[in-house]
Amino acid sequence: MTQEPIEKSLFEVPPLAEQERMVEAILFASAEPVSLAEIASRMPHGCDPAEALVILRRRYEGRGVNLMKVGDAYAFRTAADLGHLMHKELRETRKLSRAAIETLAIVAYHQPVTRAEIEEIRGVAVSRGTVDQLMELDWIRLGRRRMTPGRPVTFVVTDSFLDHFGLESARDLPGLKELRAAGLLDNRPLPGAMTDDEDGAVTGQSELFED
Amino acid sequence: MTQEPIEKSLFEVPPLAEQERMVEAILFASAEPVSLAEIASRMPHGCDPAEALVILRRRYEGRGVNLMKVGDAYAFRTAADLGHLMHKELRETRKLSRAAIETLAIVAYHQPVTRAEIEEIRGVAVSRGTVDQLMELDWIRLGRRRMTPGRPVTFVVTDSFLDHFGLESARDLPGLKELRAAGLLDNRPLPGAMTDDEDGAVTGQSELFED
Amino acid sequence: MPDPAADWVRDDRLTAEVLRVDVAGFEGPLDLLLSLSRSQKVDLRRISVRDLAEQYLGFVEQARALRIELAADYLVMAAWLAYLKSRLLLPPDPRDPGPSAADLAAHLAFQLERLAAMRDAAARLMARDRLGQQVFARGLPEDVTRRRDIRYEMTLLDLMRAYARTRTRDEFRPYAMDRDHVFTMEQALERLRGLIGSAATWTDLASFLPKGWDKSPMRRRSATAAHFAAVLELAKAGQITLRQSDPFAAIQLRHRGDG
Repeated sequence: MTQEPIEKSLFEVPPLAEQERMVEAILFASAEPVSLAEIASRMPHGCDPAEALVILRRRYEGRGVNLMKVGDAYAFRTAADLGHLMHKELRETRKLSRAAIETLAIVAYHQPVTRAEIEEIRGVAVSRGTVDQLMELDWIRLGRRRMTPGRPVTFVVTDSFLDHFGLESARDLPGLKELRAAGLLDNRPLPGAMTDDEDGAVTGQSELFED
Repeated sequence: MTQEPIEKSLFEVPPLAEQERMVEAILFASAEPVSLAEIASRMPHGCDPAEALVILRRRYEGRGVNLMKVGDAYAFRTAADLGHLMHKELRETRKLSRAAIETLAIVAYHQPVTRAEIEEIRGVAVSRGTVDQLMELDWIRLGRRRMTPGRPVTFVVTDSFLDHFGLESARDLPGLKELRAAGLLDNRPLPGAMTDDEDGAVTGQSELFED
Repeated sequence: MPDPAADWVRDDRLTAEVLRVDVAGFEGPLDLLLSLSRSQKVDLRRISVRDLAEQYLGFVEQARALRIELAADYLVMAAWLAYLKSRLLLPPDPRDPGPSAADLAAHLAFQLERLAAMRDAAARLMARDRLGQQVFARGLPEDVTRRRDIRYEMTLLDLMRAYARTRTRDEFRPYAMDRDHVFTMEQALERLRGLIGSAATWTDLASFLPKGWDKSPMRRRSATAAHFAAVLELAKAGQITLRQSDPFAAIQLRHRGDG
């Protein structure tokens, strides 16, 4: 094995190839995505992991293991087409209810979204267990409160959700653009009706402007 | 990401490059080193993982992770020269527990002192953890055994203790009277019963030091 | 021989069973509407809300005929659709300030389309290559050893204070009543009963304090308090009279005798 001696000097920044090796080692060692900041903090001063990551990602393209971006973090993951070899590693997951799957999709596509909005889209009340289950899976979390009457809490998806579904960011959700273009992600209130205070507030406002 | 279409035929053996990808993914995802037989059993029929392993091993030579042989099995491991990246230094300042501070103080003032004596002065049992912690911090160490029945071990403070507190010797520690005179004792004096005990302590201490 | 009536009843029950299962399978009226709309086999944007309302009301009617209890929200939806249907049948009234029936119908179509889109999105999401299913993380992560460099903050002053604390702790003893220095009211009463006979004229209470209880302040206080309480008792019993010329002046007492 060839191993070049590494310059440990505080003043000399390791060459890019060496930085790439470092990033590779750090990411390989972790099962969880590692943030860019975390990578940088573990490398010698003056390193630029962002550049090393670009090279590294390219190096692993088409390999059995790929470098994935998850939010602001990076992780090595096995190539999806080789999943069939991994039956030993297969993790049994609890089957999600239809309500949970739909609620998850609504949070992902409409985030930040309030419980009332989820209920309006699905046309039924969201049971407490559904939200709890998704939070337990660490797929959704609380976002910022909506600045509308009642200041309702909102839900957003987590980085762990992105990691699980192999998404770089929520912008990469399948069909997101088309849905947005079709206006299906709009919060369109029921004409005239005050179904809930949020929509009411919006309607009330436009009415005021029209008067 | 480029992904060549994979021949899934039962009768056709995947090309070597594909076999290499497979071995790579299997080794990456496995929770323990995988034997050659195990790798072979998980790959399509007709594959030759031994050859794929050789190529894979060469591919990872000099990289941030290396393919290692562990007994009869194979696993990826961080390159030896990058082991330092797997450490994360966290500097933390903490406060010692009250029990630890008091025990340390008693050792400093009464050294060499036995555990029984410390307990007598503190009026409570000294936990093993407290003594261990102080020894780990290299602030106290074992002194000579006391030449009394049971030959109990004694504790003394270390040079590192003196160093930390900027003392030349433990004898430089001020006595109770001096502490009070310097206004360092903030305990409220009790009416009546405050006069006799103090000097006794100081005397006792110097006696012990002369041991 | 099979009884045709019984057969009919069984059929009826079977139908009811099927319907109940179906209702249970729907996640609310919107879900049911979405299912019904599929039978129109058109783009949801071109759906006939009037026909859909008809279908929904027919479904509810059937459930009612079979005495299936529908959840309240299904009935609310039925009422709303009945209203919408009747509005759709009438020509629009330009004087009506509310939203037009067409707007309401369009909104319902939008809701159905949005729900269908979310269903589809959910299915696509779940069909992705998922971690732990098709894609795998490093199985043998090498733990980052977090070397904690813990510095204990502690000064010489802390050390000295701690020592002082241990050495002065025994000076604080638990509170216990010191009986040696306490004169009880009962004792004082006992004593005074034998003495008041001599107080034919006004006499200071202080002069009644027992010997040996007037030197130490602690004993004096206890005895004074006990005797004061005792003379109050005696005054109450009518055996003596008390007087005090000014606040904080000496308390004087005199035996009352019999008249």
